[in-house]
Amino acid sequence: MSNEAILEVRGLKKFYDIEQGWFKDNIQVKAVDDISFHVNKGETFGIVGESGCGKSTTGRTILRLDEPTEGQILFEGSDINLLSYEKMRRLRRKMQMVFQDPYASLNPKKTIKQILTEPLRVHQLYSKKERIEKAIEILEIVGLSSYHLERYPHEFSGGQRQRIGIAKAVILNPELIVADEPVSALDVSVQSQVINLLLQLQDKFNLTYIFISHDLGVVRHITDRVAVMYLGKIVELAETEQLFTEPMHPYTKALISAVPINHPDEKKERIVLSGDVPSPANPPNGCTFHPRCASCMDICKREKPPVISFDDGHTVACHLYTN
Amino acid sequence: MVEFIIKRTIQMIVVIFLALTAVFFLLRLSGDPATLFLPPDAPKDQIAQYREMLGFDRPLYVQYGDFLLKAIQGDFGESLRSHEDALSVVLGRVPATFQLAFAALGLSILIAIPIGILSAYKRNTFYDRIGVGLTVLGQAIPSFWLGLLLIFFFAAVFHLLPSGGGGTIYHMILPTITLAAYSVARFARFTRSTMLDVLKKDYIRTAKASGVPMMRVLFKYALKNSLIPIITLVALDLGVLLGGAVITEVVFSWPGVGRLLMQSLLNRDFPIVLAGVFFIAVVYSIINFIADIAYAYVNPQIRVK
Amino acid sequence: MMIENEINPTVVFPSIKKKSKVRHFFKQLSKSKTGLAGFIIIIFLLVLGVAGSWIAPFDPLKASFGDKLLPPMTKGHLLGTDQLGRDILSRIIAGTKISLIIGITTVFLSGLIGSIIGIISGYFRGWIDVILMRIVDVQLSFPFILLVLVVNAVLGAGLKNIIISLVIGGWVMFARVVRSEVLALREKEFILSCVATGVPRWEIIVKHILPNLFTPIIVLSSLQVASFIIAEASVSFLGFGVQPPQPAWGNMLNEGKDYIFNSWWLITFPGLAIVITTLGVNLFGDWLRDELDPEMKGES
Amino acid sequence: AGTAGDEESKSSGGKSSKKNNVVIGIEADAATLLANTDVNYITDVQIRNIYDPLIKRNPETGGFEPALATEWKNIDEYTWEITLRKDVKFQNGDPFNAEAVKFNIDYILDKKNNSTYLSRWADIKEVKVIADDKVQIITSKPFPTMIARIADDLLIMDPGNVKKLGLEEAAKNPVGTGPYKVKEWVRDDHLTLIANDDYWKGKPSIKEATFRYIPEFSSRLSAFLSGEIDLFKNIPVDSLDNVKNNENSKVESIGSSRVNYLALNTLHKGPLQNQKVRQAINYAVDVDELLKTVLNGNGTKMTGPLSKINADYVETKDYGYNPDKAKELLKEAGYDPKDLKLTLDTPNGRYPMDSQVAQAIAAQLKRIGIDVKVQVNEWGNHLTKIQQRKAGDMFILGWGPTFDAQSTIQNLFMKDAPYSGFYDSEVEKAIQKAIPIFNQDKRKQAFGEIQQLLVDQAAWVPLWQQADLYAVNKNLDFKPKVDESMQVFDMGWK
Amino acid sequence: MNKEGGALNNKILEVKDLQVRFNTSMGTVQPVRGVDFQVHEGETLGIVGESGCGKSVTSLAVMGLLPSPAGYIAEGEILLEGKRISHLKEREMRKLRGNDIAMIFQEPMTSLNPVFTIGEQLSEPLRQHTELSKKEIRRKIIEMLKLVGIPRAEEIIDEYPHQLSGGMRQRVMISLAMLCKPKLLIADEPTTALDVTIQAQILDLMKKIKSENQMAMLLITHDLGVIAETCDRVIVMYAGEIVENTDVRTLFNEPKHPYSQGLLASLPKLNERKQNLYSIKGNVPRPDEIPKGCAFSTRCPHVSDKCRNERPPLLKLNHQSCRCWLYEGETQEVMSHVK
Ligand SMILES: Nc1ncnc2c1ncn2[C@@H]1O[C@H](COP(=O)(O)OP(=O)(O)OP(=O)(O)O)[C@@H](O)[C@H]1O
Ligand SMILES: Nc1ncnc2c1ncn2[C@@H]1O[C@H](COP(=O)(O)OP(=O)(O)OP(=O)(O)O)[C@@H](O)[C@H]1O
Ligand SMILES: [Mg+2]
Ligand SMILES: [Mg+2]
Repeated sequence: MSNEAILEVRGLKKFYDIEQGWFKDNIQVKAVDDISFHVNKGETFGIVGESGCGKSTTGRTILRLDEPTEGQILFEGSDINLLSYEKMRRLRRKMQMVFQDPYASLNPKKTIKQILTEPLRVHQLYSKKERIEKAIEILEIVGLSSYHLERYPHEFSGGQRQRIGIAKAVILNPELIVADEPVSALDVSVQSQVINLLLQLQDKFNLTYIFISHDLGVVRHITDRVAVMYLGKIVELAETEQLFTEPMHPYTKALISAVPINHPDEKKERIVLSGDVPSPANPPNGCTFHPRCASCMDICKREKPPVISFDDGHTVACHLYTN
Repeated sequence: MVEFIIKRTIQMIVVIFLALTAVFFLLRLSGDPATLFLPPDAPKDQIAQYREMLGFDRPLYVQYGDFLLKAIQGDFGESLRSHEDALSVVLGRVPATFQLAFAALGLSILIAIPIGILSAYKRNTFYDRIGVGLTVLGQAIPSFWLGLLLIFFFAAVFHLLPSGGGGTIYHMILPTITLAAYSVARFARFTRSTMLDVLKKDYIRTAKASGVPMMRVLFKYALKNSLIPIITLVALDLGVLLGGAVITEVVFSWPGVGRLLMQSLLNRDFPIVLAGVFFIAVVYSIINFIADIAYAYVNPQIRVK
Repeated sequence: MMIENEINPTVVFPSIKKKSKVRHFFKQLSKSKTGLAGFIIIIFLLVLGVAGSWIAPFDPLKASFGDKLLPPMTKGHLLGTDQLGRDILSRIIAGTKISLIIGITTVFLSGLIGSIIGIISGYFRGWIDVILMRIVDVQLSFPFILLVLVVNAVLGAGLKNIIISLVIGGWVMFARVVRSEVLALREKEFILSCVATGVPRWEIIVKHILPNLFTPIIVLSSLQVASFIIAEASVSFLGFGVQPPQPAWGNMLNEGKDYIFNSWWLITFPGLAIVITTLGVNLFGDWLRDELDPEMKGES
Repeated sequence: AGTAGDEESKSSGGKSSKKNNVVIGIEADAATLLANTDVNYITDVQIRNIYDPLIKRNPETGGFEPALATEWKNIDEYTWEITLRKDVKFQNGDPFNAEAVKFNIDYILDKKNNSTYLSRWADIKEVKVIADDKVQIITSKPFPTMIARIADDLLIMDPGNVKKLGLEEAAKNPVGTGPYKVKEWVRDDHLTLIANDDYWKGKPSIKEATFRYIPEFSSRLSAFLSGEIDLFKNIPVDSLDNVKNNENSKVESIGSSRVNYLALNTLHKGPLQNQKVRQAINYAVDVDELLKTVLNGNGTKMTGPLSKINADYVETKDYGYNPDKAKELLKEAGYDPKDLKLTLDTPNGRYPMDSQVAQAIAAQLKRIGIDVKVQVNEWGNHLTKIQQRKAGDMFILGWGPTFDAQSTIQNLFMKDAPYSGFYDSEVEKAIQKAIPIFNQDKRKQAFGEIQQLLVDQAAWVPLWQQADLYAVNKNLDFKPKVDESMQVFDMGWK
Repeated sequence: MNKEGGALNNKILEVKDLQVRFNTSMGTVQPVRGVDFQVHEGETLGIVGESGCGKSVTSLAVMGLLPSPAGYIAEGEILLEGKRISHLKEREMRKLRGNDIAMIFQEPMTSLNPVFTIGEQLSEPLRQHTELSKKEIRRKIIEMLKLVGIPRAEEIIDEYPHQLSGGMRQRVMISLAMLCKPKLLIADEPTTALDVTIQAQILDLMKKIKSENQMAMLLITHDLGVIAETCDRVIVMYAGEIVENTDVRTLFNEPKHPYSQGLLASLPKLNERKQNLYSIKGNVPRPDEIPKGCAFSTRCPHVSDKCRNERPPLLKLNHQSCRCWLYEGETQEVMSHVK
């Protein structure tokens, strides 16, 4: 792991206009609202947060599967938003994605061979025969075999499909992989298989991951640094162990404390947040977390908190730490 | 709401405008009505004169512009045949058409929805098979044939009912049945399939888990959900009944808009055709508009607060 | 390095081999009485359509005035003769061919046009979508049968023109269905995954979207055939459409309707032919829909 | 129960008032109730009950008889003088006079009124009111058929009413001098007329007459059989038995003045431009057989361009049926019948059994080897095709009513006229010569020669004078007329 | 009260050798293959297991809500307070539902009818099972909504489900289940669809309500954390069978069945960070490919020939019962035999 940033995100915003049908005005959802972070080469960068806080949107805009509303995304130093469709297409070799839903992310009409060789073909890598060899190689790496080449996705279980999805992302030998909740849809026992696979691949190919999840247990296990998102904003970012042992933001604290215990005898001091996550279409003023925050102050209701950085790279956006 | 009405009105205007434009050019392509309205022995110069009088000698775009300008004021010209105002001729047939359409619609709703609901509830039973069988058959029978058969039995063989024309309520019976038959089949099938859908939903299970009796689940909880798509279908069909009942109107000599349009097409009576198209497009749009509102009414998710 | 092979090959789900697809089709079909009935009717009609001229007992066009309006089962005329003494059975058989030609070509053409438009609209969105969908709106603001009638009246009657007018009236359905399918597909993760892989746009459309459209298009086509056949019959019945002496079921009914009082067979049998055909096609189409695309609900 | 009630109310309500009303079934609505506007049988047959003509036709012979006019004569080749009845009043009390006649002719001539009669009347220069009961019609050319025009076209409407209401209103509320007034006109449904008790010929015996619009034949028949209507015209020949066998009805028939023919198109290139081919087809078509098998005998065979009831009719040669001769002629003309492929355009339902006749003709020509493709057209298209001279090698058309030679021959065989499909410059010359002839005998002779010429040329295949078949309630006294009119005034209940 | 079961501390629910079958187009499947358990008064019984192992089907069978006519109880019986309810007429069963047994479903988003107000839906159990007037019903509903922590209950009662968040809806579902104070509450993955912070709220609420009402609860989940937090006893299901049945501490301290062991071991918490997690190889078999012997034999690290060929019985051990040949020797008693 080096400290060289492979990806840098600056002031990224993504707003969606949502039509509300004939009867209502359109509303604007601030799915991602001004976030900045960087990812170092070879590390696993985690993004956690509750449903709808903008994790997937972040992941998708980083790969320009969605055009950002504002902000820069620097991949290896150059802003990918400025690239033409074709240039971007070629750059995609280096940045890949693993999707959440193993059932929806593979084309049901294609065989595994077609699915796995396609990335190589469209980037004009290798000859036809070599591509198939490569596909077999990668299949074996993810724990399947050439025996599966001619099969269709529906003939596989969820865990196997997720392996194929991962294989498809890895076959191009990319530098960055955005994994959007790659294990959330999987059963407990299969989850651990896939996590192991991701860890092993990272080792083998020196991959950089952006790992999106809402499962804090998994995030704690495999990430190096974690960003906690709340309503489209990053409220806290730190090295994983530090975040879990010394969370600073009240939301992070609550989030960590909400995780169920591991053993019936474990006693846990629980911060139960009141209320639900507000809608990103209509976020509260000031600090967006203030309506649910136990240590809410007057200023929190009025002013957006600044991002405070500490020496060890720990950053937090909270008025509690302004002094 | 106001905004909604404005938006819809604009959309309606656009649709009507495009429809009229398309039909205008189509009709002009179809040839010259002058020859049909003059006696066969009319000499050429009189034909030319007639065309000039009707303005058919002008370039097409001029005719079109003129047509639009007048159409905006509700003036579709005079019927080439009767020299009456085209729009009023069309409007004169509207009551007959409405009468038939609403009778048929009412009849089909009354019959179809209970059939559909029970069919869905008792799916794959004997009852359901009969219901489905009848609806499948109903959709396969072309309305003109059904009309002919009804005439054959009720008018020709048994002399029970008049075979055509307007007037008494008895004249309405056969055309109403003919027109309703198809809608019954469609509605019943559609109700059944949406009902089957709805019955699979989690919230139906919730209702059952609360101990709600099945009939109440069906006719209260499930029906209201099914109504949302059904309303759309009913609106669509009402549009068809109002504008597209040509065949039934022709078979039963029913003096409605559909038959008028058909005759005018045959006669190349362009102003009437255009006025008729205008009327149908307007009615269609209004019905869809009403359907949208009804849709919102049963579907609280899009209702304005 | 090799990652431990945790997958037990025997656990892979049983696959349906390509070879057995046909067998699978028939196996599934044989489970549904109605689907099977529909399929048999269709095959029967196809045979009649193709081999009709050999099967037909008489020349469908040959008038024989001495034998006019013979009731069924006389002088070898199984279904009787019409006002010109032509054999009704033979005419119905000849009409099968016309109905099938019309049904199939119109579905093919409107399916083709509608699908192309639907794909363009759905995939590229933007102004082109707006324009195309407005056109669709306009068409839908007008009853289908009336539209076909108007177009046919304008173009003039005849086989070719009825096909054209049906296509003009019918592509909309396909465009709408295909567009909404494409809109849904566009958002599917596997399409996003193609974009993320860097697959060129046209290849996404051709290789990934198109194959996934086959099912809805086939299902819709099978259901549309019936409505096109009925529409053609209606238009022919009204005196447009296919013109006599070409025997189409609709114009047979049109010619026969004046004889309703004395020769019931003239209107009975062509009508039955239409009913059986639409019934068969609908039954099969319904089955196909349930089989291929349980999600696609609603009307036919 | 409801249906039985219907029957009852119909017939019981009917029984008491049967004597007073008659219901006539008719294919369509009148285009307008204005007179002199729409050249159309359907309109004419209805409004002739509201308006009177100046001169009418004898129901059987077609000869001229006085109506609102008492006398007519031509002063010179350019001037006609007509004397009018004096005692006649319009239904609203306005007096009928020479001004009214002038108004109606001027009405036709005024282009603003869109009268489709205009072309026939275009040669009129002026209408002069000489006295209250006398008008002179001055023409710009000799106009020998003036009386026929007046008898067949001109009906007199009240100028006062038209001026007061304006055209649009007057079209719905017409006022004439006729035996019936409009009670109610429901578009596309029915027209109810009520007796004009002050009618100049006397009180009509039937108090109310209704024209019910029933476009479908089968519906008309069904309405007739169930007693809803008392009278309708044009029973298809195959359904005659239905009417005959019904105990409450009878069939009345009359040879119409309408002629049906098979046109042989010489207007564009093709084998039919060859006279021998045309003659061969004349030999190959067996009109008697067609009449017998297709029309069940309902029609009168013709051999030349005019029917026997036509004033200027002369007997011409009958080609007869002779297939051998036909083949021979074809050979002479240099055609092998097997190679001949002709098209035949026909309307569908315009004339009795038209498309069936076409198909039967095709079958007959097939017997000598000619392959005929029958093209059935919707009426409007058929007419357009003929007018634009785009019809096939042959086409079927009817013409009528005709009572004089000129109105048929001039309109069919001159260069401008596409309706016969035949043009020959010699024939044209002959016609040009005959038209201005004023002397009736000379005229007849000239037109007689033309008829011979046309038959020799085999200008077309004359078919028949169609029979008009009426279904009539047994108790209704109704005699069909050659001019196809249905005068309720002349009807009565037994 | 009843002849056999009434002796011990009040069995509320007893399920005996339950087998459920579905007739599908692919033939008959049997997702539940002989399940026995009991729930006692005041106790929370957890059921864990992977997706598709038959947890929901079991609970639906108890509610009498198996999708008819495809799904049916092929064998076995279900007793509620000693009374046999597995073969009751629909009409009789209806009187129990929402009254004696109530259920909360996994998907709060779809379990409420979108076109009826919260009030309309909540009034159903009261209408069906009590004689209360409209006013009283409304009052009771508002009371209950407040109890489950819904703010603005007076307004919410007239709102539609889509106006509420997921957490709120799940609270509404809970109040719906609690309205008639059921003797047994079945909760099928009540928090799976919710976020952690909301899950914490809901679990808190359920614990509170249960302790206040002294009812029995059957909690279905695949999250061992939720089990640890809320349950008294646990059954572990695998491929339509119970493989282990024990109290919650024993399961976490001393799981016996290799599958239970594997599940616990694969939790990230118990593994070294950034190192491979323990994992059970392979996948859950589908109902139509369950091996002939032990259902877990295809994935079991201790598999022997016997496992592959003979289906193990449920063995009663010291602290638990377990379906595994490994403990054949230690067995005290065979709980159920293989049929
Ligand atoms: N294509 C879109 N159009 C409109 N709104 C969208 C779109 N995609 C996401 N959103 C909205 O943006 C917000 C953030 O969505 P996003 O999918 O990024 O959340 P998430 O954190 O990934 O949630 P989850 O954990 O449920 O996957 C949500 O409110 C969502 O409704
Ligand atoms: N209606 C049905 N028809 C056929 N099979 C069904 C039906 N419902 C459930 N099954 C099958 O029964 C088995 C058990 O399903 P069940 O829903 O009980 O699983 P579960 O343990 O609740 O899983 P999850 O954790 O995913 O909710 C599954 O294999 C499923 O495919
Ligand atoms: Mg997401
Ligand atoms: Mg479940």
